[in-house]
Amino acid sequence: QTPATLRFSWWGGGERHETTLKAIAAFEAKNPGVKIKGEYMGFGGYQERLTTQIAGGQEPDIMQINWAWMSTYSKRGDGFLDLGAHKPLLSLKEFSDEEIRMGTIGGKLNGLPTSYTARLFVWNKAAFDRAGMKLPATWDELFAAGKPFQAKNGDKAYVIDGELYDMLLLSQTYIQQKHGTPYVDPQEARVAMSPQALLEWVQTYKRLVDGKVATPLPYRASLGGAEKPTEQQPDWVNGQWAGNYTWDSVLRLRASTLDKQQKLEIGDFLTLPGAKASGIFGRPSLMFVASKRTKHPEVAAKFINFLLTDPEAARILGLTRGVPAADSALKVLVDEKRIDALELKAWQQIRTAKEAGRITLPSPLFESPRVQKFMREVFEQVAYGKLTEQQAAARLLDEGNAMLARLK
Amino acid sequence: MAQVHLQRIEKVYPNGFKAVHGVDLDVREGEFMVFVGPSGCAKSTLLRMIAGLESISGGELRIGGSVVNNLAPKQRGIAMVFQNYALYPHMKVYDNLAFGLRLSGTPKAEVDARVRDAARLLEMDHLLERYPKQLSGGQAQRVAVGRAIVKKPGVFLFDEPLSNLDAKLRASMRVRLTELHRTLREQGRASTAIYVTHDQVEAMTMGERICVLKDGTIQQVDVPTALYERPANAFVAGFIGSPEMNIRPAQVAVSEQGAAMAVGNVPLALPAGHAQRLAAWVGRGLRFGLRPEHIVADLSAPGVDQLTDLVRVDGTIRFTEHMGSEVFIHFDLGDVPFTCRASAERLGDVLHKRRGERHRFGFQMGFSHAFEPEGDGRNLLL
Amino acid sequence: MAQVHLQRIEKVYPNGFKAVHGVDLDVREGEFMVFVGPSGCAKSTLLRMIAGLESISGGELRIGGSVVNNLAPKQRGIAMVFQNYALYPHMKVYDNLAFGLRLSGTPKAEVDARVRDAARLLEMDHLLERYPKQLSGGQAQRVAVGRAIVKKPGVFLFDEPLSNLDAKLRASMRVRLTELHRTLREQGRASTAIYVTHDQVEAMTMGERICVLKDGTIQQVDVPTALYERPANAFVAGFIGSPEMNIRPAQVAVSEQGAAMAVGNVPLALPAGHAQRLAAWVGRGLRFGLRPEHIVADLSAPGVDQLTDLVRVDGTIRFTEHMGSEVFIHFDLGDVPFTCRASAERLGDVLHKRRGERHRFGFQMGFSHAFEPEGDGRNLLL
Amino acid sequence: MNTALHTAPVAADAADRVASDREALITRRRERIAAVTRYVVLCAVGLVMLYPMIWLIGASFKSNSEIFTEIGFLPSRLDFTAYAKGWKTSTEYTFATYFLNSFLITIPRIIVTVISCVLVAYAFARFEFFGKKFLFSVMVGTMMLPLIILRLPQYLMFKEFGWLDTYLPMIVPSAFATDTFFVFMLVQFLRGIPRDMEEAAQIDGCNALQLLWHIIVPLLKPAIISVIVFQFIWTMNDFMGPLIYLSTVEKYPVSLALKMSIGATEEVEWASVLAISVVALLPSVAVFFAAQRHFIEGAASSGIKG
Amino acid sequence: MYENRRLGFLFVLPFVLGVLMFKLFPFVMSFALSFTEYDVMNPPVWIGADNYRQLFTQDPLFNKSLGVTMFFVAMAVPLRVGFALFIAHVLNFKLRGINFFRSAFYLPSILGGSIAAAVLWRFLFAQQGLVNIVLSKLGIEPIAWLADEHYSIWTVILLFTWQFGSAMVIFLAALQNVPTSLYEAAEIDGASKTQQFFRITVPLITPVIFFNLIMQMVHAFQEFNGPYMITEGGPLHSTYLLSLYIYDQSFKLFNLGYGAALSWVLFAIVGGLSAVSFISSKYWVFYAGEKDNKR
Ligand SMILES: Nc1ncnc2c1ncn2[C@@H]1O[C@H](COP(=O)(O)OP(=O)(O)OP(=O)(O)O)[C@@H](O)[C@H]1O
Ligand SMILES: Nc1ncnc2c1ncn2[C@@H]1O[C@H](COP(=O)(O)OP(=O)(O)OP(=O)(O)O)[C@@H](O)[C@H]1O
Ligand SMILES: [Mg+2]
Ligand SMILES: [Mg+2]
Repeated sequence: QTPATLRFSWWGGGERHETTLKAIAAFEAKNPGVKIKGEYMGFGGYQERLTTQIAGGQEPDIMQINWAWMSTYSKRGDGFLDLGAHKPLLSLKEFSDEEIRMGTIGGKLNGLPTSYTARLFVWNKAAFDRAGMKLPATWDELFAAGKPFQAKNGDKAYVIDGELYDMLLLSQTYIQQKHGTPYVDPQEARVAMSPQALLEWVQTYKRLVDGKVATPLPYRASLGGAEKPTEQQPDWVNGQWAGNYTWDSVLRLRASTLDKQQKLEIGDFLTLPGAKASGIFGRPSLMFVASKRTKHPEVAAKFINFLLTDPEAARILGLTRGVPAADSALKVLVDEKRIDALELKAWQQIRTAKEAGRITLPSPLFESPRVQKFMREVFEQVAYGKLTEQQAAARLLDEGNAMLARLK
Repeated sequence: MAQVHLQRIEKVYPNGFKAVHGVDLDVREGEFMVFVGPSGCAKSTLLRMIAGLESISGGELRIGGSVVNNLAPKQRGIAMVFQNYALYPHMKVYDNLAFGLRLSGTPKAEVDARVRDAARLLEMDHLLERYPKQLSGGQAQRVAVGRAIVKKPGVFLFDEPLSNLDAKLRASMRVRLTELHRTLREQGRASTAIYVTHDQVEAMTMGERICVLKDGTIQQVDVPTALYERPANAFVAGFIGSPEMNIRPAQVAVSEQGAAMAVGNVPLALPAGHAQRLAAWVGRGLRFGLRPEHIVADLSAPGVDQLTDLVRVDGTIRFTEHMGSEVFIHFDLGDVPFTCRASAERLGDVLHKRRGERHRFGFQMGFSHAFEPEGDGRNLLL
Repeated sequence: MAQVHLQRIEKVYPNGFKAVHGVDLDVREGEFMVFVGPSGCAKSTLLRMIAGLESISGGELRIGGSVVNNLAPKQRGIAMVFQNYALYPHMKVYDNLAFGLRLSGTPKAEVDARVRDAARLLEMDHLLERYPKQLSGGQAQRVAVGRAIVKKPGVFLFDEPLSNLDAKLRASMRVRLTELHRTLREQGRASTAIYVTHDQVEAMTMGERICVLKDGTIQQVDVPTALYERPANAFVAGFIGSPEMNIRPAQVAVSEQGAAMAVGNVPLALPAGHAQRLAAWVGRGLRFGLRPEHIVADLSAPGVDQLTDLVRVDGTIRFTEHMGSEVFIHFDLGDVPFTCRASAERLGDVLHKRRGERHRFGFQMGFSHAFEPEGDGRNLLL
Repeated sequence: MNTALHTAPVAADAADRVASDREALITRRRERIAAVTRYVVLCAVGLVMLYPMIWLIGASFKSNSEIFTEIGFLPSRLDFTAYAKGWKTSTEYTFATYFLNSFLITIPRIIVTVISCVLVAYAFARFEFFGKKFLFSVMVGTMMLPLIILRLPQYLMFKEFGWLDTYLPMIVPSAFATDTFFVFMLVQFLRGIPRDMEEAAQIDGCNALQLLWHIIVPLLKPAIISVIVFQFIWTMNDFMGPLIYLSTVEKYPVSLALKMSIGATEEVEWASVLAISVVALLPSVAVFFAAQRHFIEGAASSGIKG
Repeated sequence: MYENRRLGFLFVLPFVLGVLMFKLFPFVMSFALSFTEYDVMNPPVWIGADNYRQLFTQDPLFNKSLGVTMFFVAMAVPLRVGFALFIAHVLNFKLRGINFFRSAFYLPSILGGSIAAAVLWRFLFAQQGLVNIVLSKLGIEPIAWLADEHYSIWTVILLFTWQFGSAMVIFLAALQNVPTSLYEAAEIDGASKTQQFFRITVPLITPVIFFNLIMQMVHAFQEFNGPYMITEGGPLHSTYLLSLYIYDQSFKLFNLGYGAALSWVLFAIVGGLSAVSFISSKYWVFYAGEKDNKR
């Protein structure tokens, strides 16, 4: 009997590569006759390669993808292997229903998440201390924090940094709390926000910028590119910029460049009194999917299951793909204190909200490249003063609806 | 074995230009034949057709009896020396010589023997280990000849092999090549040679026979002295000889003194023989020709009195060129310019005359030529 | 105004090679001076130093009286004609001529006048609208000269301007350039000319004075006839004249018949005057020189009897070169090769002799030269 | 030139000399200024050109926060751990493997490129054949379509050939002279070489292939060296080709391995990345420096004559 | 031998095969794709000329991108070529350390599209970057190079210019072919060094200038790495070159049919411009060697 060889592709950095290779070895040790061939690389070019491979029917048996890509590669759920057909091999109980639902398209279980991630506020406590201010606890405090912060730290200092998408999500959170709907309807392919809500969405973004709370897009761009990550900004490194609205999975990255005087802390999730929704934006981050053409669907399912739920795998992989979504894996890490205080706090914040059912599933279309590109375009024009708030709101409504209709 | 026979050879270039117009020519075995003519007269084209570097558009080419029209160069038993030598710059002299032999699979020992033999013949044993760029012009030229010799070809082809050398070197290489050819012939090696040049001095001194070309047609083929003394037409007359033959428009006039050639309104009495042959041309324009050495500058020199058919006329001095042993005197007869060539030792008083002064010259009309006025100008006295 | 004065001029190239060794020379105003010498003797170097294209390592260069050692070329009032003409290929002939004038800001009308004037002088009005690549060699050469003329320079510099032309064209351009220079001088335009060549024919015919160079030193400066008749040393004697003077090792021997020059064991009786001046050299080796035209091939020709100091000796024929009006006869005296130059009309029976046969020649010993055996070989008879 | 002229000039001379000396001085000064200007320009531009290399080397010794906050290139400490770490990589293989892979792609590719391009250039430059002009325009034309769009069709094609995850897609097309830039270059160069040598060789008995091998190739050597250098550098730098066609990590070339440790959300040790970038540049720099003399001579004759 | 048509064809045969297989087939396929809607996951659907229609009538981003591309090409190509020529000219003098300078100037081209180049470039043009520091030393207000839509394209143009190495190498070669005697003649005619450069050098190397212009134009129209790494097309699409748009459409939005259509429009533009250049070259390119081509 020839060994069943499966290809497994992922992207990542050094640590992820090392741990994953070890995990593969562990799996192979447990499953004689199975060989897993790692095809790994940096993030640059990963998607092009994957796309080309899929177009040529040559994709690996097991793939790591972003959750947002699922809707593109598997519009109707038939793009990947239906893991649902191999349920006996999977420990699905380790995952929440919601997580399962998020991996399911058209009734078919396309993938399982490595972790669940959500946006939250992270603050540089030291910077606030230097300004003699306390961490914002309400939206009003946040909106008002800009000017005093600058008064203390100079006009290059900002309370919160983020690239355009971060800011747009931050503003959406506020609107969602106030009006109860996100931009894209989670169930249907249409714009969910009312015209008024849309207008306020844009206004909220402007308010953050005009109020010197958030780093303005042009300024950020001028520092070395609009999409340059926060941790690579000198002003973040030295604590001039004091906050970030970001995924819990990048906390470690954000902390990595800080100089010794700085200290990060997870803030309370800002919530309007009487909010109609939590506005927390959360979703699975990375997914493992299997090729529908794989010759060894069982092994693929088993391997995915191993990586996600096996305690040994969890021990090996650690946090290299975020805080594990599977309960058993998480338990191993918590027990072994592999999660640092900051990450743990973030995770608890998310966990609490999730368990309280306060995180609603975003529409997959919201993160589709087209919608992303469109929203960024509109908000960029707002940031550069090329569109008025009203015009922007109108575009978001009309063009947004048209685009969503086409996408479905 | 190695005679070269051209029969109605034609060449039309791909662009439609007809370079060679039906050339007939026999080059005999062992003969040194020179092709001469002005630039663009198709000397090289003809040579390259014989070599097989240029396709033959029409006619038949035979080398050593068999038709070679469609044979590759290497099958024709020829060797060629190029104007710029075309030595292989990346090979040593030795390898340059040996290259052709090696290609044909000659045994190593024989290659070596033949290369060293050729090197000895050309006195360049000491150059064998050099690269072409380390050679002087004359040395490179010898290597190029050596490369031809080692092949022991039936026919040597030379395309202006001396024209890149300086005057002094050219003269000595000329002598050397001539001697080489005779040596080879004496050693019994077949060595028909066809030599292209546009320099009539080379042609005259080297050629056993000379083929004068113009615009792709043969003007005359003959031994040098015949060409010089009995040119077929004005073109050949003008081309052969230096300084050039004085060829000037003239008219044959008959007066009571007899027939005369009127040049620039000056009548020059013709010898009887000439007058007779030109009878048909009386009153018509033609071209009069006289070589510079047949104009006497010093009429008082010994022996001048004995010259027959000497016509004495006055000319206006323009200037003189001193060549050491001889002097070229440029003067006008009426308003027609003439050149006289005189030995430096027999100049008389002409040397002291200045531009514009008059001087009496003697025209040896017995040596004069007459050519048709139009076209190439057939020689009317032949 | 435009005399050129070189005083202890030296040139050391950056690589340390000393090309010119302290040259002293005066070129007079309006004079046509020729630099001649073998390849590599620093003719070009010297000319380029005068032009300002090459820096002067030592000595003083004056043009028109003032020291110009460190002036840029354009400030020296010179014009230069290059060997390969160096026409600007992207400009029409007109613009080639006008380029320099325009650069110096000459008014348009004057530029035009001067260009057309030069074109007329060189008979090339019809070429003005052509590009250089549409010109023949001779035409390009004229344009190059034209470009020099329009500048109305004090000094013309020519670096082998004719060496890229074919023999025929070279001869006619030679005459043309000489005439041009005289015309300019007669028109009163300053036109000192320095002309570089390695062709002694050009040097002899064109130069009013000739400067013979060898290895960066001057061998002799004089008028052509003086150079020819009284060469300062064996080098000059060998360089000037074609075919080359026969210069052969010899010994002066004295017997009862008087003094004789022994060449290849054949004694050649010396005239009294020579013998006297060579008294100090009796029994010692030296070099004997005799020009080919001073060897008589046909001893039965008229006038030969009247020649003084004629020594008759037998030689072995090697081969003959026919030049039309004259013949070069190569023969051996003992085992020493000699060349004789004879008029084609006065050959006698030598023409019919074959390689290896004996023939009696006459050596005109009154014209013979004697040179020191070593080095350049000082002329011992001067 | 009489005696008066000889005696008088002494005074005039001096005046002349002063005047001409002044001019000479100006000329010489101008020359010196020109030389200095040239060097200043060269050094200034050279600095701009070299800055990245200097910065890169400097940065490879810095910590992450230093890299992103300091523009200067002087690192605060000098230790080579970044190099050691970068060399070891976070994969199963060290950079030695990746360099070897790069050479396994580059060297065969260079060989087949040279062979095929020389053959084709020879044909274009010397032979007459049907459709020559048309084929030449096709050649120039193929350089103009954006390569991005050819990627997918080419991928599908190589899939059919079964060449995926091998070096063949990067090597085999070059064997068919598809690197038209080089063909173009060689054609230009060949046009500048006189044909006499080839004619002499024909008379010496060469056939077309012998001619190519014994005469053309040696004469084309400088141009061929430049093809080698260009192809070396470009192949070493090529990222997209290996990315699409190779999936096995063990087969990755340097260009791909360089980006290996740059994920999207993880912490990156920039010093190691930069350190290894520096190392990765070395072969190209060395090859260029070693060959540049021939290289420039080679391109020399490829220039104008077209 | 060279008149042997079959032999010549035999030598180009590999090329013909190669082109057919490796170039022409993908060409044709991409052309066919441009008439379809194709999202990789599902088979292509034939939609006729819809892609082209949409592109020309309903796609403002295409217009914007085309404009940006044209500006980029119009600026970057002359700059790169001009700069390469200038440096080659300076390097053509006999100087000490010439080899070093040659290699130094080629270095950026070796760097190619590597991360290092991107990181560095962002650094140079950042608000407090080296460029602005130098500018402020010169008393010029710092410019938000990467953020200002009017300046951002210049960062990309300058990057393109900076990597002028291969054009320089080709120029160096050409310059060495200009006969020195022409410079000497010009010097005697009284031309200054500058005049010599513009009136002798430049006209004589027009064939190579032309060659470089065409090659660099082809390159510039396909320039991708620079804007992709430095500005990602922004801000406000001010550096959104067509190649970026094609990339986004094809590999980000999975609109391969549309991407192919865009590519073919780009191909048509480059081809058209090249053709125009070839025709215009008759009037300004000077081929000195034409007469000698016999030999
Ligand atoms: N490949 C060619 N295509 C078209 N015409 C040509 C070709 N080669 C030569 N010619 C023309 O054929 C004629 C003869 O050329 P050829 O080279 O044989 O002259 P030539 O007598 O050798 O001249 P030269 O003394 O200058 O070498 C010339 O008019 C020339 O222009
Ligand atoms: N740039 C240079 N550097 C070093 N040596 C040189 C340089 N130019 C010329 N020479 C040497 O100087 C000597 C004189 O050269 P020059 O060119 O003046 O000779 P020439 O008399 O003009 O020769 P030709 O008749 O071949 O033109 C030669 O030996 C030559 O090798
Ligand atoms: Mg010829
Ligand atoms: Mg010279």
